[in-house]
Amino acid sequence: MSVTPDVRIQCEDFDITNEISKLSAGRGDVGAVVTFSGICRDEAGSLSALELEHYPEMAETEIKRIAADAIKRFELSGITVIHRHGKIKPGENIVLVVSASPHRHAAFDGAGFLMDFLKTRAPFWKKEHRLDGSEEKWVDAKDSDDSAIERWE
Amino acid sequence: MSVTPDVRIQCEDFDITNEISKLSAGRGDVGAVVTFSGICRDEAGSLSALELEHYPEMAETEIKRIAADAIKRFELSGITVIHRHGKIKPGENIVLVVSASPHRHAAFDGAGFLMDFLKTRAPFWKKEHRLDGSEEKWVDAKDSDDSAIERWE
Amino acid sequence: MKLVYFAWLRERVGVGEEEVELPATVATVSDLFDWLNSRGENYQEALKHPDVVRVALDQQHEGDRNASIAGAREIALFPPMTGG
Amino acid sequence: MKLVYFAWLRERVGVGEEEVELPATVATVSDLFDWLNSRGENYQEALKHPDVVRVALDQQHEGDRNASIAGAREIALFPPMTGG
Repeated sequence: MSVTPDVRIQCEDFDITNEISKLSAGRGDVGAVVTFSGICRDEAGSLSALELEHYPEMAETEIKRIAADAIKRFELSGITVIHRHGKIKPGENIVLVVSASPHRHAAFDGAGFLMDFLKTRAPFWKKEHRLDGSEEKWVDAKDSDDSAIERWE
Repeated sequence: MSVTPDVRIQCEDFDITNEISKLSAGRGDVGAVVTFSGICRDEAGSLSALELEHYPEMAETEIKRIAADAIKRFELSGITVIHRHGKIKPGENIVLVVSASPHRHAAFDGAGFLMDFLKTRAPFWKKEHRLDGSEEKWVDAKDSDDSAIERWE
Repeated sequence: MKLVYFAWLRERVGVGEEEVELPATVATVSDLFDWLNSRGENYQEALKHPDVVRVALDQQHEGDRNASIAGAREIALFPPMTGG
Repeated sequence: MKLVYFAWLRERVGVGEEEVELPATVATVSDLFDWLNSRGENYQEALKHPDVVRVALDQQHEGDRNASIAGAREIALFPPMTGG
């Protein structure tokens, strides 16, 4: 397979319809496209923004490696990963994975695999800024994210 | 939970970005949105169109039932299902599921569950029309679709 | 009682729906199949592989051939579904 | 040799990156931690829970504290990742 993942790390938002169409338009072999969008939550209504710091060279290398692995494991027709950095407001997009395949289970697995690895292997860190100006706080890593990887082993 | 699934059976195409935004805009609790798009395949380049016949009253009732079940099982923040009928050309959308949740695994499970049940429980039938005018042919159901349901039991 | 047919079952029967008066002896799904088979070659052709025929009573899946059809207003017969 | 720090490790060390001349005795990741601890309170504060500190050698994850750092041009220290 000579499918190359499309990996972008950027400040700007993305358009999901457009990203799906880049992977599927004009191709007869794509029967299933799964997208995952990660959105900045704010249940308490107290968040001003999430600030995403990242390690640029490593983030790109690492996500490309994980995405190439997903293509091989699930025989995907294509995969796109867009991870934003900088300040992101509640309700805004943080990350997008688009996984395309002839069949639905492969498309689901590709996107699920990518997100599980992204959570614990991609060098991004989130800091919370509060509306009331209280001290900024780095988000803690979750044990559940570590264990989510195990199901792919 | 008083979440009601948004189920539509229609001829018209849909816009995925728009459908995601309907489920997530202005809500602080949605952190993860998974979409599944089923697209009309044509690997051989010989298909003129898929014609989708359906049982209108039952299709809507049945999909609403499956979607309500998904909301309860996975505690979804929302779910949208759009299934098209009529003639659909290669590369065009057939079906869309959008599943929203605070957390990613629930959003993935919601969309995966819905698609597995839709495939074998929603009263739709596909007929292939060929470019060369050869006899139209009803698509056979797949055993793998029947067994895909078992993982949710 | 309304009978509705879909996909190749509809094509083989020759109509999408019909109103029928069922004899009092037709009590179950299985009885309905027998009765339809007695109505002509088109029905026999449609029901020739009865195991693949799916049934819905008033828009609800009914997998049991011995299920009673008493009280049903609409019975649908169709092939395995291929939506999604 | 370039050292880079991210998130709260960067804040505690006080710089995002620095060029250092490592003594010849610093051969492994573990040695690097010891050497950094000897450089001042800010490093001690940054490395005070060494188990949670993640390490990348030339942009590759390195989970083994006994791994050799010989030949590495850039070593990154950071907390567990919280992307996605």
